[in-house]
Amino acid sequence: MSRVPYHELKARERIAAICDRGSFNEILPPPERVMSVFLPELGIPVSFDDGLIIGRASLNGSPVYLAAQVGQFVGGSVGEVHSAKLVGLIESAARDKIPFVMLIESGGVRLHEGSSGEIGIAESMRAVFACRTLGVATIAVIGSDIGAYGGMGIFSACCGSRVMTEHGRLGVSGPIVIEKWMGKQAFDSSDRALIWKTSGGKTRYLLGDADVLVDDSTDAVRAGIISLLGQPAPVTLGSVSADQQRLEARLVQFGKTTNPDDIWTASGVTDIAAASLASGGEFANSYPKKSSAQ
Amino acid sequence: MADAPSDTRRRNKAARIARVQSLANGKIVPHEKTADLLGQVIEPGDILCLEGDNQKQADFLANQLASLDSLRDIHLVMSCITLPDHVALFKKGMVKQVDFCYAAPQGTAVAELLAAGQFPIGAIHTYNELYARYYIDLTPRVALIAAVQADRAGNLFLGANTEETPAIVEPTAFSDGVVIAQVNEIVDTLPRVDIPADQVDFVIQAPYPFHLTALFTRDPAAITDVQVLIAMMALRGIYAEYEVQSLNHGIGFNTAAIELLLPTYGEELGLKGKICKYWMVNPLPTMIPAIESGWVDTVFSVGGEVGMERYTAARSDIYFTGRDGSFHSNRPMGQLAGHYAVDMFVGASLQVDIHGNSSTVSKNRITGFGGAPNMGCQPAGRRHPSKAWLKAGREANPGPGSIPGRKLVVQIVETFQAGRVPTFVDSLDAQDPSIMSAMQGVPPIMIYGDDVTHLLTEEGLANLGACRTPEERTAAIRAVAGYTPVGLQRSAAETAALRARGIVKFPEDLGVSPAQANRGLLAAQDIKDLVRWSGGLYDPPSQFIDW
Amino acid sequence: MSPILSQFFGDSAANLSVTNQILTGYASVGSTEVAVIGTVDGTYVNDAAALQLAAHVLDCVQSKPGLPIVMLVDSAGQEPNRTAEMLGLPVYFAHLLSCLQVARDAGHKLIAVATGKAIGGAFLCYGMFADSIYALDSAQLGLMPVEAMAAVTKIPVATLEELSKRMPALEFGAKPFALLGGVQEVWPADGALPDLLEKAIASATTEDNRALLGKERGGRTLAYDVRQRVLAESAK
Amino acid sequence: MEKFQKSFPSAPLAWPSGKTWSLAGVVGSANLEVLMEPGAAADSAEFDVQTSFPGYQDSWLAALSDFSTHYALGGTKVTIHDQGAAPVVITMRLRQALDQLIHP
Repeated sequence: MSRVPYHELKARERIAAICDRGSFNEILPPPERVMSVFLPELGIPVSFDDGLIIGRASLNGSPVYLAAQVGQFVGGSVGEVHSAKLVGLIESAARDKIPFVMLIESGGVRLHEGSSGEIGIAESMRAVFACRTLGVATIAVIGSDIGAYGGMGIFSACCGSRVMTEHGRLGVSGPIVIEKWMGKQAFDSSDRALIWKTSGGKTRYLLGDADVLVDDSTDAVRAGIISLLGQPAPVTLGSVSADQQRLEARLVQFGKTTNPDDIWTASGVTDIAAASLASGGEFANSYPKKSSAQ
Repeated sequence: MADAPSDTRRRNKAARIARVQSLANGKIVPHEKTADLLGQVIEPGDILCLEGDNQKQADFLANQLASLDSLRDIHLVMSCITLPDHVALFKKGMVKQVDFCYAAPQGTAVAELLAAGQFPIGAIHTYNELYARYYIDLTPRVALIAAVQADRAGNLFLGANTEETPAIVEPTAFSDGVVIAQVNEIVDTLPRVDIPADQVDFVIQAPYPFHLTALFTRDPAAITDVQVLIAMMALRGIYAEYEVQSLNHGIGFNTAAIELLLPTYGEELGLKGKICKYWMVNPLPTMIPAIESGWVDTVFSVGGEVGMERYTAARSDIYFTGRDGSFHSNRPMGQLAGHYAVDMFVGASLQVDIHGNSSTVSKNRITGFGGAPNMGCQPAGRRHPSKAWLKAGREANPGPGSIPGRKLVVQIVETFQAGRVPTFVDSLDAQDPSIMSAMQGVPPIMIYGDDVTHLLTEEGLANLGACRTPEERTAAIRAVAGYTPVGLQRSAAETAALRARGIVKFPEDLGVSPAQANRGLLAAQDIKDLVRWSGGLYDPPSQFIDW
Repeated sequence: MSPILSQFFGDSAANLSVTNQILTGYASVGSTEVAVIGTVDGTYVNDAAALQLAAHVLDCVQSKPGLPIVMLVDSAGQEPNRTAEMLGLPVYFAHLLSCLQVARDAGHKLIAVATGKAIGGAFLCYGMFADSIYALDSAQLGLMPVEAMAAVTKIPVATLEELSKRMPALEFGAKPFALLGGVQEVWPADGALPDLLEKAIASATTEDNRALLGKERGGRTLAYDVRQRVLAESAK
Repeated sequence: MEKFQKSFPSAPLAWPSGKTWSLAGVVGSANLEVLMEPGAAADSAEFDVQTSFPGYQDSWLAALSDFSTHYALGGTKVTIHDQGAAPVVITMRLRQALDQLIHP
């Protein structure tokens, strides 16, 4: 009997499956009713947690501050309350020197709350970098249906490390936006195979944007997070100088192609069909992480 | 005696061929000359058959036909009005009468044509009804068809999607009609010959491959917990109860859920080898786990399915395949098999009324009938017995003069459609008067309440076949219609009485607990799991790939 | 050279270079030497732009320790592009932010001024990361104009416009953005910009006070309190 | 947005000690969230519903009434945020939230 994959679970189910059994202690739980004031004005139902569940938990006995977005609720989008809960949690992590882990499932800023969500994401980025400077691990988990896009795509990349599954996608502009901008000939947003090749976990892993690529299961995601808890990834002049070279080289090598297979081939993937079908864990075993792909 | 029938049709065909011989090299016509060819071969008053069902389309020929301006007075016969080019034929005023089966993809456009007086309907048919009339009073003078390959002599290879091509070609070719085929490519040697050159007059290599819809692919990821619940109830309450050996499934998510529960829940119930051995169904990707687990003996299909070519070829024990090793289908024979040779039809619909009639119409769209009524009805001509057929027959109408058996005709619906639209209604969607008159008094009913033996919803299972009166049937329908307005009118006492007689069963009566109903029970969670089950032989279309 | 640059940097604006609407260089604000990065003419930012800006930040950190970094923002957003997404656009933007964090950690003050368009990802990927953020009164700040928001959310323009009278988050522009705490101050475009900028540099601190400002100004009433509640709960 | 409140008689539910709430479901298309908290009257279940699909109050009340009859839910306040869930989903979520209280 097969088990329900990570990407299909709801945020609360993910939390329950990933944390040490019964260890999650929710901050501002549903009865507190900390909810959006914008949505009712627009005739949109509110949610008790405003689409972000936050709390303290333990993973393999180590304490973490954990946040999980609810993708079903307005696309996991980030509004005023949602971002304020997030900033508070990241600042708690900085204060207590406890790793911050976030299960991302968001298309970015909640349009219905306008600029307040945008500022909230900017505040979250400040808070995340403050953690990194302090040597506190910040880990983004990207494996949901919606993925991490818009401001939350950038936020995810600001975290010290990323766990991805083959189902996760990381980007700024989503497929429909790109199709609208570039035309259907240039990018067909109904071609899911192309979308996943472009922004999916495997391509991100080969390029070094995902630190760990794991199976689409809560056990594998949990193990992936645990493997990164001890890696705070502070930003230093040395680290960003190396990144500058790496990202310049990437742009030179692949900036003229539109075909993700070029990246796969250059990374040593010979049987693209088989690699496409492989699970995240199988893929990572076949193509172990070098220091960085490029 | 001058008016006595002789061979006028044959001489007329010779004249048509002579008119266009200069366009062709043997039977091969360059695609640039297609419009010219059609314009000269087709004559006013012709019965013209254009191939196009719910999957395969002679779309290049349709496009070229629609580009003609002077063509008039055509009697169009075709199974599905699917493409904008089909609609264009009417807009241009070419058609004096149309006889067809199904128009859902263009349902709104067709209703508009009708309102504008541009859609002269002869009748709306089921598939086999229309194919049968090709041999009686709707025999085509010209048929425009699609094939995968032709050789230089004009033999055709139809690939996995034989579909309705033979049903069109045979009556046309054997009545001195003209058969024109678009093909994806012309080759020296065909893998196998499906249509002999003898029955083909012209072959055109189209500039693009014919259109094929992946109609039967259902992504397991979109199956809901509620559909799993319904599938569990179906397996216990119908499949196991009647020990159904041979069956047909529709294309909905409910039946996909059943297919995916066979290797898991079905196995747990010990049903393997006892049910679901013989299928009349297209090569559904969601059947791969059941096939790989040894549940299925044979599958015969009315058409192919995009991406299932390698899998079906590699499982020739299960599927019908040609000498070349590749998949073979046949729509009329499949429909006939679905009518006479299977014990159960399982379908779904958008609306069910209080008499159990179901329909896929929605307001102001012309949808038509297609194939479901050929299979979702009682085959009164059936004589061979089976356990399931006899059991359903005993429940239905024991008495002198009655048919001893009954096919299980099962309708599975959720009580509400998306957007909280109730499935159950007092009467089927009132049609626009122009549509009603175009139907010539035939109600737009896909499956008649009289034919339905079982109605299954997430609320419960109603054995309509065992109801004794129309009133009882309505009460049984209300009992499983949940919180729809139709359901809210039920009487608790009536429901209790029906439940006591086993005519209405709720999940707990069937030993199914809604708390257990979970997607985790499915043998495959998504398309990728299906590919894995197939050992990499299934090649899903790219719109279904999310990895 | 764009007049806005001369307005801020006087003659020293000549030392700045603008390549593909991406601004980099060193200049003076009054008596204060600064590094400058930015965008002009409402251009779209992409991966190459992020690298170009990041390179200059790194140059400043390495060759001019402690020099304030001024970021001018005039960009309509990020360009939706298939290749850029494939290459990992969020990672390019985050890299620019990482470089700014390294600068901040090394004692460089970071001051942003929205001079023109400051929209979406283009504002997020550097300007909104500053210690202190300012905007000219003529600047167009916000998530997106009301018409665009209406198109995406399917909420009528009239409804959004009506609501934006009470909810500045839905309004587009420098003033409403300031009410949310998103900018410290709105400057008159024809004001004494060098003076204002020099004072802003002098007074900048690394504390992120935007939520508190938003509460005090009444434009973003919940964010600060919710954050404080989380901090209080987590401390228990 | 349509809002309504209604209480139905229901056998008392013994709230597990230490448990102050339970939640099931999410607010999303054709879905809803259900929050159960201790209520005022031990022999009735109080429902507070807000839904973005107006016009189905009869069907809602019938489903909530049936649930209150079939299950012991007395002494519970149930708050629901709905985005067009079908009744079967309503019942399913109520049962999931209740399960967390019965089998904590």
